[in-house]
Amino acid sequence: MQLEPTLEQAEMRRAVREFCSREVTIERLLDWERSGVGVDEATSRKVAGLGWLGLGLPAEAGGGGASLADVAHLIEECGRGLLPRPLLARMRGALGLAWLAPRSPTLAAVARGERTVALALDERDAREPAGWRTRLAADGCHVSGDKAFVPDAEAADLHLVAIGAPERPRFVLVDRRAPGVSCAALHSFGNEPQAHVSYREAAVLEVLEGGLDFDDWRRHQVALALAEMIGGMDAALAATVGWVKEREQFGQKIALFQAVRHQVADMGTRFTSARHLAWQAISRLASGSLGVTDFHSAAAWTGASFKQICWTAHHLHGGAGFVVEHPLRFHSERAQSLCIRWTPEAPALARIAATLLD
Amino acid sequence: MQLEPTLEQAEMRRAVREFCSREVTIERLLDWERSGVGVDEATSRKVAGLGWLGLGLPAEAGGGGASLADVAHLIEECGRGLLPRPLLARMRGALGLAWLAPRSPTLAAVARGERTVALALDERDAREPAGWRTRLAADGCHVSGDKAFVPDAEAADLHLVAIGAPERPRFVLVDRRAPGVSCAALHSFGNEPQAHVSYREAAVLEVLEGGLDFDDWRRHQVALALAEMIGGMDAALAATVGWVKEREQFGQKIALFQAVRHQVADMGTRFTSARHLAWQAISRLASGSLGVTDFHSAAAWTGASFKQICWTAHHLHGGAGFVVEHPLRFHSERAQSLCIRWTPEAPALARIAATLLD
Amino acid sequence: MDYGLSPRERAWRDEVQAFIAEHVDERLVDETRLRGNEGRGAEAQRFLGALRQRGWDRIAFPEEYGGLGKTAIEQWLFIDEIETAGAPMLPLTLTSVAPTILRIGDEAQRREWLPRIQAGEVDFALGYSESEAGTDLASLRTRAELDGDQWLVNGHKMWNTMAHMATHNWLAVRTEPDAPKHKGVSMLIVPMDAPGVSVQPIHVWPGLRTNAVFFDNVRVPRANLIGERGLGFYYAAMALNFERLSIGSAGMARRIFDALVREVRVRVVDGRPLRGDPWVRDRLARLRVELDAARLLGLEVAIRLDRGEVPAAASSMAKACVSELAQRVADTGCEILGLDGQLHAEEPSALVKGRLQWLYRLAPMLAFGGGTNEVQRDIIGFMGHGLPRK
Amino acid sequence: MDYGLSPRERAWRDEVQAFIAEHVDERLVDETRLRGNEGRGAEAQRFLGALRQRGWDRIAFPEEYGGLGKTAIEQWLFIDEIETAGAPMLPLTLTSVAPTILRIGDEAQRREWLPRIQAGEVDFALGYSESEAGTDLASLRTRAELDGDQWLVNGHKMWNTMAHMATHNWLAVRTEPDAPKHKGVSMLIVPMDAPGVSVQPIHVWPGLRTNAVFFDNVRVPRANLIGERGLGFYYAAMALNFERLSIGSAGMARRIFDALVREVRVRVVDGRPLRGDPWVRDRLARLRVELDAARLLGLEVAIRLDRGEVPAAASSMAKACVSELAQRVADTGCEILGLDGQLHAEEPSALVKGRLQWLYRLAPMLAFGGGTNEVQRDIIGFMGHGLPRK
Repeated sequence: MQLEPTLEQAEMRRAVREFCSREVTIERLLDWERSGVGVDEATSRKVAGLGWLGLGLPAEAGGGGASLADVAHLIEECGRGLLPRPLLARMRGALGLAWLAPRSPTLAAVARGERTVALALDERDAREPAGWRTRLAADGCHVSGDKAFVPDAEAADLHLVAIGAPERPRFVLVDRRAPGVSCAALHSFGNEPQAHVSYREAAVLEVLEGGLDFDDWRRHQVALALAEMIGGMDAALAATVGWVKEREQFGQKIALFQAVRHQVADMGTRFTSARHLAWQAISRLASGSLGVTDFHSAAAWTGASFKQICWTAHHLHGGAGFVVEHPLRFHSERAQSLCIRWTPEAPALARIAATLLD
Repeated sequence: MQLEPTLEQAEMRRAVREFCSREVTIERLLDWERSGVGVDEATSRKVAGLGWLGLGLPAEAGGGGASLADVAHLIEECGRGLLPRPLLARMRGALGLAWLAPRSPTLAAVARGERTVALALDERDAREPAGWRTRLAADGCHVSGDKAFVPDAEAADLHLVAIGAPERPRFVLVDRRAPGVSCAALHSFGNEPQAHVSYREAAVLEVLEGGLDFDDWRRHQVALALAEMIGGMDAALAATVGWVKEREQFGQKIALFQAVRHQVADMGTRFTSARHLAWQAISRLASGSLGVTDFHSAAAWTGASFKQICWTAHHLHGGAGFVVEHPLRFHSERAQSLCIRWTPEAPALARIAATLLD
Repeated sequence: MDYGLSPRERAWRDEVQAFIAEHVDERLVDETRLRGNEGRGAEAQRFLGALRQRGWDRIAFPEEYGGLGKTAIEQWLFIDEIETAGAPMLPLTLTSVAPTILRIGDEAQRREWLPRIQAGEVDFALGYSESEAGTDLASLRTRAELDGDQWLVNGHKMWNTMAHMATHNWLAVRTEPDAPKHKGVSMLIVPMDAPGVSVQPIHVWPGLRTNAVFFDNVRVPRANLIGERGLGFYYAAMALNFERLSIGSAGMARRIFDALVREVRVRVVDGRPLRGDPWVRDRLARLRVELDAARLLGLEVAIRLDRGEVPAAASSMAKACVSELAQRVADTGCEILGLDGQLHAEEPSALVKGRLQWLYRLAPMLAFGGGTNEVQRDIIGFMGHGLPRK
Repeated sequence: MDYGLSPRERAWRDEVQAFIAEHVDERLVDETRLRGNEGRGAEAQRFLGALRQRGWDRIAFPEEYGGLGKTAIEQWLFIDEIETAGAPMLPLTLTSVAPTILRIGDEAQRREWLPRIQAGEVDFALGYSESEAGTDLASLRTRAELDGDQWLVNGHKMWNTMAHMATHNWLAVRTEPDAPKHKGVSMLIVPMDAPGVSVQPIHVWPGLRTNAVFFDNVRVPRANLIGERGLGFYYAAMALNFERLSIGSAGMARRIFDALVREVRVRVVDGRPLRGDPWVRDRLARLRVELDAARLLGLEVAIRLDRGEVPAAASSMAKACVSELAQRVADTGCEILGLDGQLHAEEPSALVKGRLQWLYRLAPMLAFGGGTNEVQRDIIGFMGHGLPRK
């Protein structure tokens, strides 16, 4: 086992951490929240300029050629530093495109940060491919259907749209500004700009082929969520440890109350186990050596742990962590919204049960 | 609402409590355990002489004519005082007979304490009536089949045997000493004498009729279990409160450690809610006014609370409560075995879900 | 023992239900929800007026001062019905401050404040917490000094909810700087329009507004100190006692849970009814069990009040249990609703009117506010089980 | 980061697995189970002999004293495989006492004890706890006074497991009565056959035997005091350090869980396969997640050992987590097996060989023994997160 980041990974982490502490201030988070678009242009350009959006894209397309593990290190730090969610959505979009179609001609523009991709997968009442009603026209060049809760849908240049099919799903790329594409913005939890998107005979730019199959592709996306969650819970835990050492009540630091100390201890235990379980899943996914329940255990445990840690963090912060000007609530909202989208407990447990019992 | 016991009920409780503290000592519990029969003859006779076995039997049959609530008060105190389990099994058996066949000619002898009844319901792989394979012969006078985990099977005079049927189950009374009845004693958890019983063309003494239908009958039996559990958890809680006030570690009473205090607080909260939920179910069952989920909520919560309280009690007692000479373990074993037999969580939750959703 | 209602209790509950059927409609429930259960909107005022007409605004008053002579169990039934209906609760002015003034005020003070409270002319914000005095109330620093016939008030209060709408503040102030911490506090009524009072909004996560209120040489008449000097810490506890029946009510969590269940009954995901999902069935059933159990902790409070006890341990049990259960309802509910679980109440298509995500954001406050659950558990240990303090 | 095994680790694990395939059979596993993991039966002695032949009894020794030079991660893999197979663990004499003597003993002491330990002639019971000194070890009262060239030992030890079979006791005694509590303790080796030593059995709930051991004017040579006088409290902590990899192992809980899963796969109740029950499926899946998570806390201990740290917080995490998880496995397992869940191991028809009810009785001891979980959580707070102590 080799359980330390490489020098390059550590350097990347340091750079992201430094960037976030400088650029992602609470004042800006509040501004971005008020604006409804989640991030400003200047910050978007800076991040694109750093090459982070293209880090995991193939070198042939001008990307960084980094491994899944490298990207996970980047994303863990973005989660810790509360990098605006649209930027994380763009990283997912870029990688999502590369993993489905590693030789897509569009990748070069994406790697250069000139074009961004939003993932349009879910439909209002269907989360599984078999239920998707979005369809390709008989000509193979136009797409029609309705996608729901598409992150960064309005700002992205391109939509990666999932096509339902009885056998296996297919994916196409559509220009967000093409005729027939319309977005209805949502006021959603987590202050992530999302929209319901309607495609009416919208022109297909590209049919995506040659990459991972959908199940594997989704596991790769979940791996990114795991990394983001680990970063977020580390931040919530660290903030809480700092706070209980300083805050006084009844004439003493509240860390001296055993009940407070033990809650911190349990946060620490959950964080430690979740971090290993998540990274074990990420590293085994990357090396193609996933055990039978590794991935689903990691999904169920990491998501639940992030929410639990945020809950305890809020509890121990009391009123001081509850005002809108405190970053903690951003972590808590991301915890729930990442869980809902990428690591819901029910299917993970169902898969584990099937592995054990069927 | 009238939430205090009546004077008669309070008097009965006091009498049971006093009896148990005098007669059910830890030395005797250990003796009874070693003997394998669970109780000695003299104690059995005393309890029969006090009329407790016939308390809830109809007055016409010479019983005490007490209500379900009265009996539940008695049983709660028996649970608190660790009255030997065979005696509790005999109370259940007597009531079980009376509830199924309130005009049974056998009740008079049972009310006088001359004959005892064991409940032979479950089969090794079948807990529901539809699965029972025990059958009545065509003559209607002989029974054949195998019953499993029958409490007090060897010592009881009579077995109340459940007959499987596609529509509704039936029940007959069999003499334990009749030809064709044979018991295989079990070494089981909870140190309750139980046996697998085989009936081979065993003569039927009586076909039981005229009482509750099986579902209602079972709810009455569960109500007794709820009362027994409340008594047991009250005892475990009280012992723990006493212990943490006296035990010293690190130069102070362990009750002064906030983590200890909070565990006691949580035991108290669970006990309080379980006591109300259990007694609400008992009193509403008795008055025929059960709400849709009252009973199943009470079953699920009371059982889980008893186990949880015992677990915490053991934890806070440490080694001192872990030696075989400490009564706590008897409560813990009864908690699990009562849960397994009368209040398993899965069917209770399934019934609640069906009520809510179907 | 009988958990069924007595004829008198049944008649009372029927009366309350009939009242609710007449006076609670969707506009009121929507207003109450959108204002975060504030109960100060136009619909709420109309509802409160109807309550007043019946005299039910005095439900928590002692009988000798015009109270209804209801038992605590009857009051608990009232609260349970109001909460279940989603109507606003009676304001704390009526359920907490007024009964306290009735008990500790002198005749002149009662004559001064009670009629105006009952007429709805006077409405209090409760000014206890400060930055450094949260759960540790005895550490409060806002001070009042006697200057002739007036109290001179200086300092600030935090989490002073409703201060921007109230006419007066029911203020815990330090009047005896040399006394031991918890013996130097008094209760003072400060008009919000007095010169030197300023209100700063504080916005918190669930979208609610509370306030920081600053007192800069604020002068109030000597007679505005209610009860005895230096006993304010105990008076605050007394005022809290009158809130105990509602603080630990599982009603709101239950109402949101019931709405979630209604949604699950009809919702179809991936072509399958959501109610058929074993995970959903199991989680909802477990929450229902916990809600049934938590509700009866409120009954325990009522039982003890009717016995004439101070139900400190029982109400701490209810408060800690219900607040933590609310979080589980919210968390499980969000996950059951899936991506829809993210939608804010403002979103017209939000399932269950966005209540689950709102409760997810609100629940932490229920657990740390009003005395953290750690302190509640200490109280249960000390008061409920006689554990030693030292 | 790579959670896969390196070639060296893989070779080692393969070697261990091959060894287990050769030397672990059902008789050994049954004996180990029936003796409560004691590992002192005839089969266990045979197994230990095979380990000795490979030199694996020295796996925890420092390399300069004949240790195998295995990393902590490799030792963790070894423990994981042994536990998963259900074979007895190496005795504490070899994994805890011997490495301590190697570090703190002088040359003569090492020459005196090590060869005899390795030959299996000397086997220790660990004498730390007393009635009034459980988790609070520093309060121990058993005292040793120097009388000429001998130590005179008086007092008693509780929970002195194995004392009735061991040749010697590894005893924490108070040698400096005037020093501060935790600076007055030393480590003394006391032969169990010394005059004045008497052993009383203590039987505990899960059917295990432990002992109270009394010391009445017991005389042992001066040289039996190992290390420096007054540092015994730290030596006991050091000995504990060598146990850390096994204390928090989730192996036993996992093994019992796996056996439960195998039973559930084939069992039919009421005509339906038990594995089709949604409740059973959900609960088993959740336990598996928790077991997967808990196992990696053991890896955290190994990582820190390999970095040269004292993994106090990490091993406290593993200990607290695994002990509480064992209870959930046992409780859920009993309930899943239903009425069969009650049967003792002695009952031939007991499902899963009665392991679930045994674990139900054992689990509380895992949580309060070896330092209560409250102390473990304090340690996590102090050592893991730098929280203040005063």
